[in-house]
Amino acid sequence: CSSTDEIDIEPKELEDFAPKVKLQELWSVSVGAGQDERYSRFVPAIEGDTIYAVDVEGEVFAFDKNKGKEQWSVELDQAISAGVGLSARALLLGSYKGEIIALSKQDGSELWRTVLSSEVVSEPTASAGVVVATTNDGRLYGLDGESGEIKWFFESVQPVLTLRGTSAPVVRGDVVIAGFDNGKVFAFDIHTGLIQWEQRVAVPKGKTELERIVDIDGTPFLAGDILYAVSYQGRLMAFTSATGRPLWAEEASSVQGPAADYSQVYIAGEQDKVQAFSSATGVKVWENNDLLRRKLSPPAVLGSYVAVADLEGYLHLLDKDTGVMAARTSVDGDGVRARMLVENDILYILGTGGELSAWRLKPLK
Amino acid sequence: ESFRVTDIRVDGLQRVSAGSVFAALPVRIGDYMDTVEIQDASRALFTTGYFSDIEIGRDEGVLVITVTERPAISEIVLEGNKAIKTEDLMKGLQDNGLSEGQIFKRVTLEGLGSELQRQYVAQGRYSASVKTEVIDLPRNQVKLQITIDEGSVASIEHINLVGNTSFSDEDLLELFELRTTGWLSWITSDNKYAREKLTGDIERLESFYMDRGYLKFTMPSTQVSVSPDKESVYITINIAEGEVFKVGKVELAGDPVLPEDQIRRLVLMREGQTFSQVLMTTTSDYITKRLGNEGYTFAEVKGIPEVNAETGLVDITFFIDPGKRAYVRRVEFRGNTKTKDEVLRREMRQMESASAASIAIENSKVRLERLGFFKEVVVETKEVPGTSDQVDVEYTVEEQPSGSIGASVGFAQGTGLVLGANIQQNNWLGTGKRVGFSVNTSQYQQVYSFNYTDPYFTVDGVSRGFSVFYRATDFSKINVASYSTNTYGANLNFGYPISEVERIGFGIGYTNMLIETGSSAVQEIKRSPNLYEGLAPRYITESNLAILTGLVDQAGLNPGIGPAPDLDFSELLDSPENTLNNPDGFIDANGDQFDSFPFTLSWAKSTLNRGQLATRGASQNLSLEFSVPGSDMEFYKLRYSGQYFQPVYKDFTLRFRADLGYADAYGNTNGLPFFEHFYSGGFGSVRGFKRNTLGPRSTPAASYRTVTIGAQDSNSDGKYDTFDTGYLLCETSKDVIYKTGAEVCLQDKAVAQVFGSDDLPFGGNVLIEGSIELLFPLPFIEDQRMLQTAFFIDSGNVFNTECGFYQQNCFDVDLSRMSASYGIGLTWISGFGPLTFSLSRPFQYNPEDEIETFQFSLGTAF
Amino acid sequence: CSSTDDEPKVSTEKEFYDAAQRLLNSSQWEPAIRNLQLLEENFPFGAYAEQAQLELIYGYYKSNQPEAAIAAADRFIRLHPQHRNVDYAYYMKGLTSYTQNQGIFERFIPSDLTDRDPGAARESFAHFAQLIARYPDSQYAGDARKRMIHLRNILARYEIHVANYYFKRGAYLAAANRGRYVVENFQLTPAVPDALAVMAQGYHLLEMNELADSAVEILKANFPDYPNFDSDGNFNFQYSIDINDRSWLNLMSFGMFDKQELRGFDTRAIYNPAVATFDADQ
Amino acid sequence: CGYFQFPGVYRIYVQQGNIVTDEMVNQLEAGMTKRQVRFVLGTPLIEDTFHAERWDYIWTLKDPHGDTQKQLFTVYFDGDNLARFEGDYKKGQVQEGTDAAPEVKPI
Repeated sequence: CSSTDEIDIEPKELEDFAPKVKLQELWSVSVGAGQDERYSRFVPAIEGDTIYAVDVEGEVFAFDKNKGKEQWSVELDQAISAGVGLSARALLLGSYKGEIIALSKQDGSELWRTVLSSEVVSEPTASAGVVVATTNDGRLYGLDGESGEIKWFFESVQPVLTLRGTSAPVVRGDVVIAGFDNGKVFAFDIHTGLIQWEQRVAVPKGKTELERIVDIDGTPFLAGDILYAVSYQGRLMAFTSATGRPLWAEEASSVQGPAADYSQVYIAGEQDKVQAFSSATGVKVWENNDLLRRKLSPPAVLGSYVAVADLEGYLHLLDKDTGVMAARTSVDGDGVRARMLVENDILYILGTGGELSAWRLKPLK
Repeated sequence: ESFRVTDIRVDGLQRVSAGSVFAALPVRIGDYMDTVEIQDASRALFTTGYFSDIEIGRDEGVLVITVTERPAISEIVLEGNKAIKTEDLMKGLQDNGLSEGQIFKRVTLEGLGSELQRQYVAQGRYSASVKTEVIDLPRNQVKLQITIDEGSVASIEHINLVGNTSFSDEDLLELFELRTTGWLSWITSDNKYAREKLTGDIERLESFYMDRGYLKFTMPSTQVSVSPDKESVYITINIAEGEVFKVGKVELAGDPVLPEDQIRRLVLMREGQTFSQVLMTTTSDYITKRLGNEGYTFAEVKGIPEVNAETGLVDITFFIDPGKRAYVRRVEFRGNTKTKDEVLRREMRQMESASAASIAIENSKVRLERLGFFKEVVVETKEVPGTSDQVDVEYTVEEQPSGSIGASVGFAQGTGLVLGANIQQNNWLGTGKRVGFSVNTSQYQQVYSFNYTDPYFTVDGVSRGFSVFYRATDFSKINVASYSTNTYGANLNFGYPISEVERIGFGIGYTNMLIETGSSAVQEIKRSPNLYEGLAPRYITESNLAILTGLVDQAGLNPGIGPAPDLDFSELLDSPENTLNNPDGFIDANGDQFDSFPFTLSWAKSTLNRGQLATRGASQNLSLEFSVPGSDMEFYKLRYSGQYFQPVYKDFTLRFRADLGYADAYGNTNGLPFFEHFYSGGFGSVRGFKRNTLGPRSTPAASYRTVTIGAQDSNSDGKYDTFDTGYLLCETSKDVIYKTGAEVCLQDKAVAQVFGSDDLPFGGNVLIEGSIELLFPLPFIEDQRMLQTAFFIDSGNVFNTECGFYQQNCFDVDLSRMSASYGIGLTWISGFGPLTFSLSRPFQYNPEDEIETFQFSLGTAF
Repeated sequence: CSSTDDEPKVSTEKEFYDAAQRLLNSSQWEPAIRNLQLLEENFPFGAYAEQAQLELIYGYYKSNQPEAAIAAADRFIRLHPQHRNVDYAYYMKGLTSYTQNQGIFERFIPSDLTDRDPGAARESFAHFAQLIARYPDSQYAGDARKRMIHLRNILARYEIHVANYYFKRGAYLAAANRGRYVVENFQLTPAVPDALAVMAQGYHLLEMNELADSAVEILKANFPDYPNFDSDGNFNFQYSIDINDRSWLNLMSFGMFDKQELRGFDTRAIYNPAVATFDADQ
Repeated sequence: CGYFQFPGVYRIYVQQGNIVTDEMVNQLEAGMTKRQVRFVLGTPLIEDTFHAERWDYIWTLKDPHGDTQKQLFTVYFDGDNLARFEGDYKKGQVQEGTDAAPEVKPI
């Protein structure tokens, strides 16, 4: 590798543009101290009319989804590294000391707590009565939803150097799917942990351990029964979620998970280029270079736009078909790096500074 | 078709010599060549890597080889490298055959570029990039341009310990060399990730747990992850502590050679005690050392723990394998290019052709270091080839200047300009003998002295030395009472060891001393005031003097009226013999010429680890000097000085020093001679004060005040021109402080005028000094062995058991009167001898002490 | 071979070379070295290149940069293994390390160098040996051989000094073995007679008379004039270990000066007159 | 040596030579090869140049007052095999080193 071109490190400046749509803030509220330099990524969780959120100092909140009014909050005096996951009965949190904590949805009181082998850095989830979570040492755990007892765990072979963070598991019925730091995606039977199928998304290449990083740190995206997963310095791939048969694969690199709608898959790709690929053939449809090196959050599909937030806390909307900038507003001064939730056309964002806000599209006059 | 080679000609050679081409060619003159062999030949030449193009042709029988050489490298330019020094890079290049004047090979350059990249990544510089360019130059030469952008080293954002229940994160992270970014990180750069440091930290963590009984402690996995922008590193260490194990039975197995109880005494682990790995390994070391002392240098001792999970106990068996009894065949020395072999060999406690004793080998190393001739001593035992039980012991030394040598034109505080040559060499011509001679002329002193000591007069270390000296001193010049002494003398001394670390010594000498006192000699030396010779003692009171001066003035007012009448006020006089009854000075009592025969007895014990700039151990010496009865001066001086080093933390050491002295006269000498007084202040005693200025002051000289008590007008011009003088009598006494210019007036005693120079330090017969120093290594200095820096607190003073009535600053022994200062000092062993600086601030001192914040001196180590 | 007889390059290269010669002859080593380096860089394959490299070695040696001189010599040997005067490079490697430790100290103050560590001179032995092995008839072989002999004599005498000390210390077996080491490893050196005497004396003091007698016989056979033999030829064991006859200084100063030493074994005056301290510089 | 001795001068023990114990001697049998003898007795410190046919295992210890204990054990070879052996040797445990137990440092 005789020379790599001069890599310019500073995030690209934002240019102005003619907005095509307006973003209206329904409500915003502050969730404790937010996150810290330990690079955790907190995602809010929605069930019914309540939205739950947590901060790094262990303060758990439940707000009304429509008005943002606080219903209850509880103080766990310990550091929290991941949350909020939902199971049938409980809220699920992960801690830096490697614990999975289940809290009651009504008042946040603790139901059970289990110690795993390493810190939990992505939100646990659950299905069919089994709670699943990935830990920093490359393992996926299956716990009994009632008692929290460890039913099974799978251990992946870890490369010497990985990217910070792990992909959160994705569940569908009796199947749990997760991406690992070795660039592979595995699907397991959620009850027994037996591998249903496994696929390699990226092949490590290059001489130094840096060039050989192929983490899948973004949570894979399930659209219907198609699963999209993207790795760092590797590929974006689409599989059938049941059998894991690869449909197509495209060169791509992203540290965040993909998002998809019925026709296209969107990622915050290499150098934070926002890219769209056809979900049927994988051919790249468009690529937006306005937000280079702005450490983008995972994209989210909102109406006919793709939403993505950056390190300075700006929320950008790009036109789904053309990739052209459509709207921009400021959401959380400390930036946004976690996944954003979309539920019946309302976008819920939990920023790194702890700002939880809900947004809706409003057409220009 | 093949043909016979009659000659071989090589064309196009530039840098490469024909010899190396012929050496590479698989064909010789006289062989048969065909196309296949031609291919072999060209392939052989290609593999040399020297040539970019080879053609082999034929000119009848002559094999013609035309080559074009690969370009030679004329210059290599390296830019942008900071973390890896240019020399290391150049050396790396040289090792792979890429250096100026060499043949340039592109493949090695490529390989090297990625090798450099790999090195940077290994150092945690993840965003580094290496660019190599080859620029062609005329005359088939190339220039290599390597530009490096090192990027910044990833700094550690977070170290997370998972699974530590018995110890807090803080306690455990304290063991780590790697730290998250703290406010000191910009100097220590402890927040920079490096894999070796992490492995070191993990080992320390493991032994921390093993030392506290967590025998089943394991670390299932450790993750190092990096942020996408490659600037921060996150380290997660997952621990499974397991429970604490207690010691069960302790067994000895194998051949303990020594009786079991002797070995048992060295076992540090007791039943029921929490298991500790460090105690186990230390026990094995002690037993191995003990066997080493018995001659079994090849002994091996291993402690094997057997864990019993149910009982939570661990039984330990020490397997002792003494190996064969070892013998030392030869003891060899390397590096002593100036010091004689015997000087090192006589310090040896390990003999040749004798059984090896590890403690003897180690002691010999310490004895060599204690000589002070070597900066460093390294000992190595090598097995003698062909034998399984013989070793050679090799001591490698690095010599250092051991004394101060050379003419010293210098300036030192207190002594002014010092001219002259002085050589004090403790390793004279490498013979280990201490020789010193000095010719020193300075403002206050002319010194000619010669001293010679042979530390090994006998093979057991009986030392014999002698010295002769002549010294003329003018004390007034170095802030000591105004007199000067001219002494000469000689001294013979012997000393010998009474144990491995203790020596006693004794010496007999002769000194002749002559004291000259100036007119303004202080009262303690020569009594003053004295009545003038030849002046009859007549006194006048102050009031009568007032009347008399009035008459004299009046007479002088109108000169023209004829001769002024003679004034004679004898009836006003008062003639009692009235002088200040000042005590006798030393000279008055004892005269000024002394012959004495000082006899000295000394005891010294030193366990210091190094001859100069020691950092461990302690040293004390006690000496008694007394003049043999019958000498003119009969006095004794007892002197103790000791120092002790206590290592405190890493390479910080505390040094405690004490100096005590008591001296007094005996027999018919009634007071300790003033020239034998102790002095204090300045270097080597209490820094921050001028040299020798602490303690009692002398009383300046004084003389009686003479006034006119009669007047005559001899030439009858109406003005008095001859006067009679007498002494003034004091009527009401004033306070008595002997200060220059002051008047000392005691009721109905003659008034004395103080004229000697102000009160000068005079020393005393009791010396008490002590200091505490914190030795610390100077940052950024590699070679610490020649340099010692320290924060210090010095305190000390000189007292006098009998103070003169008028002496200032003179107290009997009273610790609240100690003067003290704190500051920082530095000693550097230079080629010319120890160079010392100190910056100090007194925080407790007596009114008369003279302060001096910056001091330096050449030749005396404090 | 027949391909390097091309005519001298344009004058500048010759000028460089001549300038360097002048500087070398007027012993201005630093400028000469710089000159030679420039010559080699600018005309790396001129006629003078190889000669310049040789003189560079000499320049470094004379300007007291031993490491640089040895490095330059190694480079020359690597580049031109079959050069006609590559033996000079081998010789210079030996000579440089031989004289490395002789600072001004040793030259002015005549001191006995045989009882100190010869320092770097030990390596010169290997370098000289390499020269003699590869080029036995090189013009430098003679001088190299002489220096090796001198070095061997110094090392042998060193052993005897140590033996003398061990007699003083009373470690007779150590002394005897030092003697044996010389007899077995340093044959033909002037120290051999002393070594035999040391063995005899050591065994005698260990009361192993059989071994002592055999050593005396061999000594008498080879060195009958050894001082310890009295008029009728038997070895006086008392001779070397009693106090040497007291020098006048010692007598005058009632034993104060010139300490009374065991005479010890040192017959250099008899068996080693030829070797003056070898003048290191030609 | 010549002049008066200073009282109480500290002199060191001077030990020389190999230690031979009864244990070792009991393992010796005539006819053993030189290698076997060397294995049993250890390397002799006297292998005289002029007496290749004998090895001497001498042991001396000179105490500070100057009196010396001495033991000599000699083995004779006929070619490469042990012919005979004679001399005195130590009985039982041999202890001569100092018992300098280093001080114990608490953790």
